[in-house]
Amino acid sequence: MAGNTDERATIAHLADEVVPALIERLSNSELGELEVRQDGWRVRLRRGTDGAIPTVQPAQTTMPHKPAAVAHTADHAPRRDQPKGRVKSPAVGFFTLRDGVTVGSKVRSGDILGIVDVLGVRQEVVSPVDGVLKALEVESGQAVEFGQAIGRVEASV
Amino acid sequence: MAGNTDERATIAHLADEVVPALIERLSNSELGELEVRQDGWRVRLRRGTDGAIPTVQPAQTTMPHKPAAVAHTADHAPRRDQPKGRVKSPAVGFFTLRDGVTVGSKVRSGDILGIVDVLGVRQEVVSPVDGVLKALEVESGQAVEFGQAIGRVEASV
Amino acid sequence: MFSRILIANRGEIALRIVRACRRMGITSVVAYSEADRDSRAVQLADEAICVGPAESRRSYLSAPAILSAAIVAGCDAIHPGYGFLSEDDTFAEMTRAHGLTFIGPSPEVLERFASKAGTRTLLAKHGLPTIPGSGMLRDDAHAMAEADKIGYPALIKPSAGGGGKGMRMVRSARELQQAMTICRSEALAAFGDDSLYLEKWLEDNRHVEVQVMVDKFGNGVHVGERDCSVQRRHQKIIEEGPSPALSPGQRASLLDSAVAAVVAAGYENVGTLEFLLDKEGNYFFIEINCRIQVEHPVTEMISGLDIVTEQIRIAAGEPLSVKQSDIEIRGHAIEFRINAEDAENDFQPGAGRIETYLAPGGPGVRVDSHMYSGYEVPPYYDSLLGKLIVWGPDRETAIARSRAALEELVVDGVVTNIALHRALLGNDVFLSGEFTTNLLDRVGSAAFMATPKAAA
Amino acid sequence: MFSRILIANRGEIALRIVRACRRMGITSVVAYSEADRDSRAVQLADEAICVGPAESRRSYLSAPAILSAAIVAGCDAIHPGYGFLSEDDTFAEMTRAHGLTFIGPSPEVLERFASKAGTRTLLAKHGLPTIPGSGMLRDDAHAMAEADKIGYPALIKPSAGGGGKGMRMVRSARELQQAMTICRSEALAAFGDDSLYLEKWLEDNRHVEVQVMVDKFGNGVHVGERDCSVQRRHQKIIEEGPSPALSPGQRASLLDSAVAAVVAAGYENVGTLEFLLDKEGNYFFIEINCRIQVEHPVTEMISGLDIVTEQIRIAAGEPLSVKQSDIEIRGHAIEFRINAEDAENDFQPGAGRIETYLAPGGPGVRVDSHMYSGYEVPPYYDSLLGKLIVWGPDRETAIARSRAALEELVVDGVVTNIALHRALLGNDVFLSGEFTTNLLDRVGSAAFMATPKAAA
Repeated sequence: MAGNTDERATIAHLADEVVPALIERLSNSELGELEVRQDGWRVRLRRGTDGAIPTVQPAQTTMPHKPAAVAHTADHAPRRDQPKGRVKSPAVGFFTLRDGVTVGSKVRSGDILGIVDVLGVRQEVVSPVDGVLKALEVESGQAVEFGQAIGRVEASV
Repeated sequence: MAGNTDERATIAHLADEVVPALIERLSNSELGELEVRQDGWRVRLRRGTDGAIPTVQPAQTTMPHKPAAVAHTADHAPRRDQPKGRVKSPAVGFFTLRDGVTVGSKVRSGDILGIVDVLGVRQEVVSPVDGVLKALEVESGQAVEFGQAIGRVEASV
Repeated sequence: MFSRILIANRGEIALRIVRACRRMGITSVVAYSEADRDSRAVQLADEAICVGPAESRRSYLSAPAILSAAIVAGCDAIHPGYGFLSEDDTFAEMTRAHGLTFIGPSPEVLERFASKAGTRTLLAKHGLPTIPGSGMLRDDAHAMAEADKIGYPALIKPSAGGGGKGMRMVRSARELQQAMTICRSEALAAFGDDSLYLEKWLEDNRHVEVQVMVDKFGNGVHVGERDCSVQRRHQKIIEEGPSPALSPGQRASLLDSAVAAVVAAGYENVGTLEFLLDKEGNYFFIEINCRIQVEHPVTEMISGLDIVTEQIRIAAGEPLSVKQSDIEIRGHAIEFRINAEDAENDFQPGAGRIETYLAPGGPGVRVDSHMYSGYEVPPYYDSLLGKLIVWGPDRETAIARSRAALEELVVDGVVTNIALHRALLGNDVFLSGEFTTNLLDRVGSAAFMATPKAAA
Repeated sequence: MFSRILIANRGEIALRIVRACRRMGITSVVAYSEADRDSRAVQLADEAICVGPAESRRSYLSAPAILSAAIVAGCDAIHPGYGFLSEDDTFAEMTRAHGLTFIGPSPEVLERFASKAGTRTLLAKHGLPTIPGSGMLRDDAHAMAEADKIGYPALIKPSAGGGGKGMRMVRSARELQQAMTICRSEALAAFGDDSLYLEKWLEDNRHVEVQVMVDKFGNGVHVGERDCSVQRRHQKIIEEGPSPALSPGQRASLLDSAVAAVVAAGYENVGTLEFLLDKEGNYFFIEINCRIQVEHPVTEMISGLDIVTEQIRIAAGEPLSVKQSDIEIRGHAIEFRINAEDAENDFQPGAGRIETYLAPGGPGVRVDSHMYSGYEVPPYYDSLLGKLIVWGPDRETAIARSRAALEELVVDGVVTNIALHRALLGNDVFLSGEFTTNLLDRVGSAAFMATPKAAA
């Protein structure tokens, strides 16, 4: 059949393009548990929990955002790119950076880097690891949503 | 992350299950030409023609059939299983086997094996290759649809 | 009119409200939990804002998170949908205190209608026959005493919320005592409130409810009734309108007295008055739902009105767009709740990936659903996947169309109750229009599913 | 009533007829070409039978193949849909000769209405004002002579089929001569028949058509009119009903005279009488379509009737299910034809795989489409992917809902004309209800697409 080499090209394309897209879709889910069923088979992914609070994956969305109507997940960066040192917003509200904290500050795990004001109630933004604050993605006074990336701490080795 | 080995298992499943299913879907199409687009890439399959008449792939459907409501293509066997020697119905109508033709008959390419009666007009069912009639899937008097498999000729070497 | 509405809900109702906003030219902002990031409402909304983790208590049920999101997103109103914070007068009060509009009754109205016993007394005063019932039950002894006054059988009901959770019918003091504990814990888990009360239970009753709309100027209309007698453990499965159980005279009396009573009692917003109907066609008011309801599309299909846009208009202080004389009920509509639950396995809820979703169509068919092929149904919330609503010029045609639509509907990848609906459409009691609320539980869903499919 | 209907068509109309069969309890058998094996109609039908290769001439247009399939599958009737064999009196005659029922007019009626010139004369005799036109044109000289009689501008039209193919408006003898050759070859390619005729062309006309239903007992009703003035090269793009161009008096006159004339002329089946409307509101009959039409859902949405089931009933010899006094037109409906064509590239048709299809929803929204995510649009047939039909209590609401629905509609993987529809909904002339059939061609689709989106 004349189509055989074309079909092989298709197979290669599928392996290179389709499968990674599917895997990305799986790893992008922020669910603690993810079950995929197709015809007769079933795959279950379960995330580990590192303590009392489940490790919910942080949101990447700038907020408020306009989700792309057609690309269901395209507007969310893959979760696996998120390092352990990501500083996340604990709530939806207005962010204030703590006095004295700047890019370059040495911080310890649990240090308060700022607060999110939720109707007058202050929710603490804490460093997830010991290290150096390498980036701040939000300024004081800016609105943040739950799970939004506020900054990044590079863990000290 | 605790999920890593689970994720590898998923990848394996995807490679083993999803990709073949997609390929089957492609090779199952009876179109002369098939174009698949995904995001930025595009694959075009074009079938070769072995003469003046395009080689349309024969239908596998028994007729009339009840298609499965959920499995779009599951009720059609993969086309690649169909050997060159498949004898196909040229039309929708009632089939009559030619006198003297039986399983085991030696036939030549173009030999008339039977006819399909379409409102009184006889359409010839011909052998696609030289060889031996190995199987008959339809009996005289039975209704056939266009492209339906009527029998199989094993090509002589 | 509002310029930006925060939608504090999820699933099909969030999508429904996004659609209403679009039609009205209002910017929609969907407040979502982390588990709903890939939901259709989030995709379709003009904007979306993550308010918390999957757990409802920290997202959809968190008044501070929702309100903070509304402020942060610059919204001027909040639509609470149904369930969650939709009938929470404290939340409505907080919303107003922050200068935003709660799309629902005012806090005062919500408070006035918050107590079910109080509402019964109030509406009885305004002419509605009501079901005998108790006030809030202090303890088991109080429950016993009240039950003795009302008489058995009686129904234990949670003060907060609906949907059958924390509800039990009891036939004796012994059953009452046993059920109280279960109901308290179910109610606490479902609504964060274990207050219970009692209601007289009518044997073989039907559940009929009246849709009303009342604006801030005291203009009130009814938009016909819905019959929700097909229930499983007090959860509605199929709703239809008009009710096959009412004569024209009974219907007119029910509808007129319902709207007259709520207007007189100072209600405001869209709302639903629920009634029990006995075998003789007598009706008894049981409770009012001060919010949009799951089954509102039944009314939309037979009236041609858009109840959600009317609700938004009312909240914005506009007068109703219609007078009673403008409203004409035409034909018959039936709604089927499509749930991710295993009817063959005690209705265990399911979750997972919807591999294939193919909606039915054609004249008179509407589907309100947030499903799409590839959607992950999160395991954290209720099991409602969507609603199939079918209209016909008469009940018989609506049923024939429903049968065709249910055959056509494909939801692949998660378990659903579609087979139960198909079975119900082959059931003679349903077809005759004589279903009572206890029938499905008495006969058992399994028996319905085993019924050979009725000839089409 | 029939027990098994062979559906001799494809795409959305095959699906529509499958749905009608299901609702009526009739077994549906879809006749399909090899290119349509994975189509939604084939999947949903009770049975399906392959009648030939992709090429229409050997499948959907092959009378022997279709009829043989009907016989082989044990059907007692054939529904031809629209296009293909739907108005072929020879096929209808063959169908009857084999003891089957053609779901459409009888061969005699089809023959009586086959000649467009003859039909104009016939219906003029029964009181309809008609557009001046010619009989079949023998040759160019004959065309010139007829055009001189009628006067320029004139419209060249193919005798067989519709949809804008083989149609040209000419303003002079010179233009006529040039266009005749093109029209003949287009008509031959599209319909296998190069017969042409001429019609007087009205400047700035509107296209308004009347839906009628006439049973075998001579009972005839109209079901209101549709306005199909939004056209591109004589192809309808948007249809709506009622027409914004008619006063109540004009409407009543048009509808009453249309149904009176066809009944008097002995028509039978559902059918559509097409009229041109001039600036003063005068109407002129141009032709009759003796079949179900693409835009029939507009009428279904405003009347609550199911035109396809009525058509099947009429063919089965049953009387109409409604009298004229039962039919009430309610609200306004607009249909958008969703085509796989590139509006930015001279409307080149597209084909390929639909990667994602997400249908809009909510009150008043209906989608008739054979699309699904993963569907391969074959390149062999017309470009219609489906129809979005939106109802509202008035035109303004229908437009607001349409805008929301078109924003929500996702068709990914093939090029579509959705952007053109969105642009048209932002166009002042469309919004004012004053569109004429030549406007889109005069202004150019590109100009419409460039229009900034109207504020929602």
